[in-house]
Amino acid sequence: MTAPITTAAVPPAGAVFPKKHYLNDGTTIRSWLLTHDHKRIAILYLVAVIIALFLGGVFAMVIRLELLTPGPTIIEALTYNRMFTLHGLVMIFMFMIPVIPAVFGNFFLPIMLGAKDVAFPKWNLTSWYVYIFGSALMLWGLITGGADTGWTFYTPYSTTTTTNIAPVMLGVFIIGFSSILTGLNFIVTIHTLRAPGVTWFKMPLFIWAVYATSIIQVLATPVLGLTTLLVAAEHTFGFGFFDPARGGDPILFQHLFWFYSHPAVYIMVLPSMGVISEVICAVARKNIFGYKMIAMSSLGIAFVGFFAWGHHLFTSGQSAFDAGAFAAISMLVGVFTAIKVFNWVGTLYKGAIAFTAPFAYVCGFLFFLVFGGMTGVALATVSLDVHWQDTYFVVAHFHFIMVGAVIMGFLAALHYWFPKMFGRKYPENWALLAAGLIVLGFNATFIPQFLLGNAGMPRRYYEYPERFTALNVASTAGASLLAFGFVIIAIYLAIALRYGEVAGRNPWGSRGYEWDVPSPPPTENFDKVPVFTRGPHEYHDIPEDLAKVGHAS
Amino acid sequence: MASTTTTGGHAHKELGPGRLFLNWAALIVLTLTTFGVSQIKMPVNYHLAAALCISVIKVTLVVLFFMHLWHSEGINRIVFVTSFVFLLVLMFFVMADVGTRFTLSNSRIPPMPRVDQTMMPSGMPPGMGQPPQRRPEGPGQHPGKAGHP
Amino acid sequence: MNEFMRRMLFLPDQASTFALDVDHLHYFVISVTMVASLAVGLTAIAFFWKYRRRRENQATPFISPTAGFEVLAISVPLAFFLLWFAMGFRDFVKLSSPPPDAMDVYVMGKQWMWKFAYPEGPNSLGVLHVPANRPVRMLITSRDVIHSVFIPAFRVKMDALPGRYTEVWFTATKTGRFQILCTEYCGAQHSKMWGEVVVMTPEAFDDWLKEQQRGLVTRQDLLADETQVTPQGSLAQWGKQVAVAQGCLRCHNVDTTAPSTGPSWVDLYQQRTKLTDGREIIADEAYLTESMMEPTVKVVAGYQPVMPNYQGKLSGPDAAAIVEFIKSLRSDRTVPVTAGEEQ
Amino acid sequence: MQASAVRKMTPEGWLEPPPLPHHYDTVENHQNALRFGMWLFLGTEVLLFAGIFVGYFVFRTYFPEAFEQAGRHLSLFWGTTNTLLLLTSSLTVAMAHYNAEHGKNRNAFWLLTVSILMGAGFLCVKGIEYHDKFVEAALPGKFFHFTEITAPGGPVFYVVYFFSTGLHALHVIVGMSLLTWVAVRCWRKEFSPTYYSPVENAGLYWHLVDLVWIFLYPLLYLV
Repeated sequence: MTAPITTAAVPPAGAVFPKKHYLNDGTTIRSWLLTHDHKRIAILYLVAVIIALFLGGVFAMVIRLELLTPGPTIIEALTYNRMFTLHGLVMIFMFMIPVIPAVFGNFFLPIMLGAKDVAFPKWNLTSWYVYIFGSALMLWGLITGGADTGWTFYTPYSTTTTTNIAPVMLGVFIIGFSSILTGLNFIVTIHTLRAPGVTWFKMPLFIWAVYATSIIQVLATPVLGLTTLLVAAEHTFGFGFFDPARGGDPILFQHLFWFYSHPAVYIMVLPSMGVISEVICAVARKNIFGYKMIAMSSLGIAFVGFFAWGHHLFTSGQSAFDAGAFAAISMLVGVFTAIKVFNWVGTLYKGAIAFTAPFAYVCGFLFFLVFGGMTGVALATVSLDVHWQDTYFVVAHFHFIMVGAVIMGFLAALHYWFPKMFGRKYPENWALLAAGLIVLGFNATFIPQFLLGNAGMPRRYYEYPERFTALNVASTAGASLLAFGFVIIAIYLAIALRYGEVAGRNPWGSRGYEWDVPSPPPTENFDKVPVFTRGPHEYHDIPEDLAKVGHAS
Repeated sequence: MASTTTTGGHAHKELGPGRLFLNWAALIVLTLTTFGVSQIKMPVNYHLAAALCISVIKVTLVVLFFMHLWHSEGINRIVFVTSFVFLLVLMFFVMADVGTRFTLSNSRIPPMPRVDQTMMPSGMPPGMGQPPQRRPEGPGQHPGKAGHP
Repeated sequence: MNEFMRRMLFLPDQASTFALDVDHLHYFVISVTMVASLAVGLTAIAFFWKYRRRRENQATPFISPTAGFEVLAISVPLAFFLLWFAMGFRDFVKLSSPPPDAMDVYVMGKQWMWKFAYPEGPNSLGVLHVPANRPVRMLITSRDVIHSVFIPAFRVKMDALPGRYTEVWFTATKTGRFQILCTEYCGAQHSKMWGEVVVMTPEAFDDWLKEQQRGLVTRQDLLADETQVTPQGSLAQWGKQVAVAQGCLRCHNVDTTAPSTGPSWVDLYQQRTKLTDGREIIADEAYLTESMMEPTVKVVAGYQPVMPNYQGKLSGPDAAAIVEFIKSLRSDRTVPVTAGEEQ
Repeated sequence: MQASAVRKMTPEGWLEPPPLPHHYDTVENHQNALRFGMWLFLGTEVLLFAGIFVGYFVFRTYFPEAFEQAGRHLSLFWGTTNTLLLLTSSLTVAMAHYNAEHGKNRNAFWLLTVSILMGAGFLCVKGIEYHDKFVEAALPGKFFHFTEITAPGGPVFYVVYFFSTGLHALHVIVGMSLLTWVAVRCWRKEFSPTYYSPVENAGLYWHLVDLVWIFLYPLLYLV
């Protein structure tokens, strides 16, 4: 049953699966649901976000199928409107926001810091329950109330729609709490629980990225919380904070909404960048080029990202002064991203690169980030945005960043850390095939959408003029390829979980701190407080027989 | 009690009841001051500025002494100041927008276009979109009902 | 070159002065984007080939960037981005400051159509006539939710906000018909909220305007007459006006029994009607009024519950007038107030 | 929560602190982490109220007359009373923190009780004010039927008023629950120089409630 496995890294001859590890420390459902172990909570999150990804993916496919023809294809207009609302909300709040911080952050942040757990383990578990409760409420509201507002909830449409949106808004509010708890937990952990030797500038870059992300989560989410409450109250009681019919200001809603939702983009993409920094060092077996630049640019993006929200409002009646200020600041985000890209490419220079699935995703990530990021800069160029605002160009741009970059980061992390999390290897050949399919399918899906945007097709269109048909068909075809790639991954990972080759402690020959513990790690992570003497991304003085060191236990 | 702790010293133990009481007295005095100032006759913007200044002083006192930020770890100070900075950022850009928008995008009584009634935005707050003399009068002006003679 | 790039990028016609500025910047930005993506991609591939792993436990040299590289990595992108920002902002300021001699057109969006009106002249539904080579300022508003006027050929877009006006201007350079789309999601028929700009030569436009204004005078006279009719007739008459103003006729047919987004109003009164939940009711005054105030409670079978709630938007007399209007719509006799004419 | 019964009374007269969680190395580190976490949470609270303050200033710019008129209709007496109540309760909470930290659990208990009562007093006053507003129909949005505000924008003022004070009142209720929880633990003599973080953090939360009110009071009642 075992699929053929080829890893470019050291074959772990004689690696044995540890007898006692976090996965078998208690096998009852109760031991999972009441666990305070950050690794188990990470697995709980993993299960939840994979379900969310599946749901969101199905909704996306329904949307793409509907858009196969200019007229009605498989669903009605109202269903279509609900479908893109569902797709947006599920993907953003249930998948993108928690995916990397709450799964891989939870799992690896304490290990990478040499800590036994996050600062507040109970709150960590609470955040998962809050997330589940919020998600359930949101989904319930979306399905029974049939919210059709789009994930942006622009007023006064959202406050006057006949569909019931109050539970959806409350669900978003509650999920926000979970996000705040996670972020808060991480920040405190990073500040107080670093092991001896892990100084600020010896922290792995993934930690820096998660740190920057957590700051955004903590500072931005409450504003969204208040906004959702106001919209829910307004829809239910007719308050009129945002409804001009009662003296409110709809542009104020857009300001408050994007004050969260723009930085939220960085909540999604920054951890992905952190993953790439980790993976690229391990596969290229090379120190990261410009550690400080990458670390500081994470903080820079988090900071500057807060002052850029107004570039979503260029055509909404915002003043030209604000438009100019926001556009100029938005450019800085591009600069910080460019710094990262240069440093990643620089890392490959004189490295020893192994072509494995994680590296394939790194390549995909680099391409999508550069292209998606540059189109983002183009969009922030005010006069160009006037044409592109709310067209498929915007859709394609943010999918390049969110699907392109974030999903590449997620898949790279999943493949790179799969041996550590579950102690087994995935089949490399299948993984490379799936990676190829996904990168290809992704391009085929979204490049036509850039052109659709250029041609002037607005987003959230159920029907469209005939002249857009060809590009829409191309996009739908690409989407099916993409979906197929995901199905392959799901199958081989499910098999590898049980039948994969035993990975051993350090199958990649990585120098990251997390590879010092057995795979899968024991519940306590470390027997005694570890002391790290090397940096996390250093490969110039690796021991001659890294492989043996890697499998010492 | 005399039992100085084993925790190796948060200096904030220096803040004894006396200091706290003093701080409270200052807050009460400031509250009465802001109340008093509000009774003076002067332009409303001056009132706003005075009230905000006094509030900021009061908040500073509460934060520094009641909340022990004066003696706390630096990072807590950074956190709290940062949150206020972001509040101000939000405030600044939104107010800058409101202040510099196309005037008809937020002024209360835009001139009515010389076109027929159906071109009138129905969703106008009371008093908007109509010349002042036609503003609905009397009790319970119904917000959504503008636009019908 | 311009034509080549335009076709490669699937851009629509360039029919305004603004379009050319935008497109040139677009070409510049997109070319640099392509080159940069390609350069990064090719470098990565070259490195990947040159520095592929040769031994399993291969060590690598420790390399970190020089100060020069850091400066370059920051300043080159920054320079490009700021240049684009400057160019883009210059054009944007141009777009948001209409010349003082621009001709005004009032644009109003409502679910789900566009209305246009000239200060002195006619109104029209869905079709906007403008002269070529003359600056036109659109003063945009909305009756219900946010819409957005988008004329791809002009590279112009501006949101229509309820309760306030926004402005945008353009000078059309080509005569012809160009599509207007709504780009701010506004409900069930958002994707059908289309309109058209007809760009005419200035002379043709002036003629057209005069023609229309002549028609308007007669119509306004008629309107003035209508206020003089007997109270009995005026209630249905008034109901029609309210129905027009509230946009009811966008979804309800009043000249044919054919269904639209909502059921036709012709012969509706006292009709036996089946609801989505299977019940059968008679469309009497009570039902008609209820359907305005709580439209989603009793939905006629075969229709979607998309009608907005008019509670608080319609006064009692207005609602009663609409009911009178519906009562007057009978297919078996000539209706005095035929619909379709949206003032 | 798990003030377990197995903890012994020390000679100084307080319970032994609960065991240090396994992932912290020192008590001080644990305390710092808890305090830091609380401050971060307070930061989120500041930003939660940010939106409402921004709304206040935006709508004040649109409808200055309505905001002045409506502000004058609020009861200055009750507003000032409430301010004094909250400030004083902040003092007692700060004193309770001091006492708990020095192991004087009984003193802390009584101080906290007084604070909770003042919080309850605050809510009662708020209730009276709300009642008056309901009687006058000076209510938000579509419920607004208050005749004495003639300038446009009255309904919006009351949205801001009810939403900000409502959200604040909600925080008062949460704060009171937290104070009750630590008061009970004071009664059980759980706090000592090495273990007082719950009192400290509950106190910090209560002070934040105070902070918000310090801004709301002049903005709503005075100008």
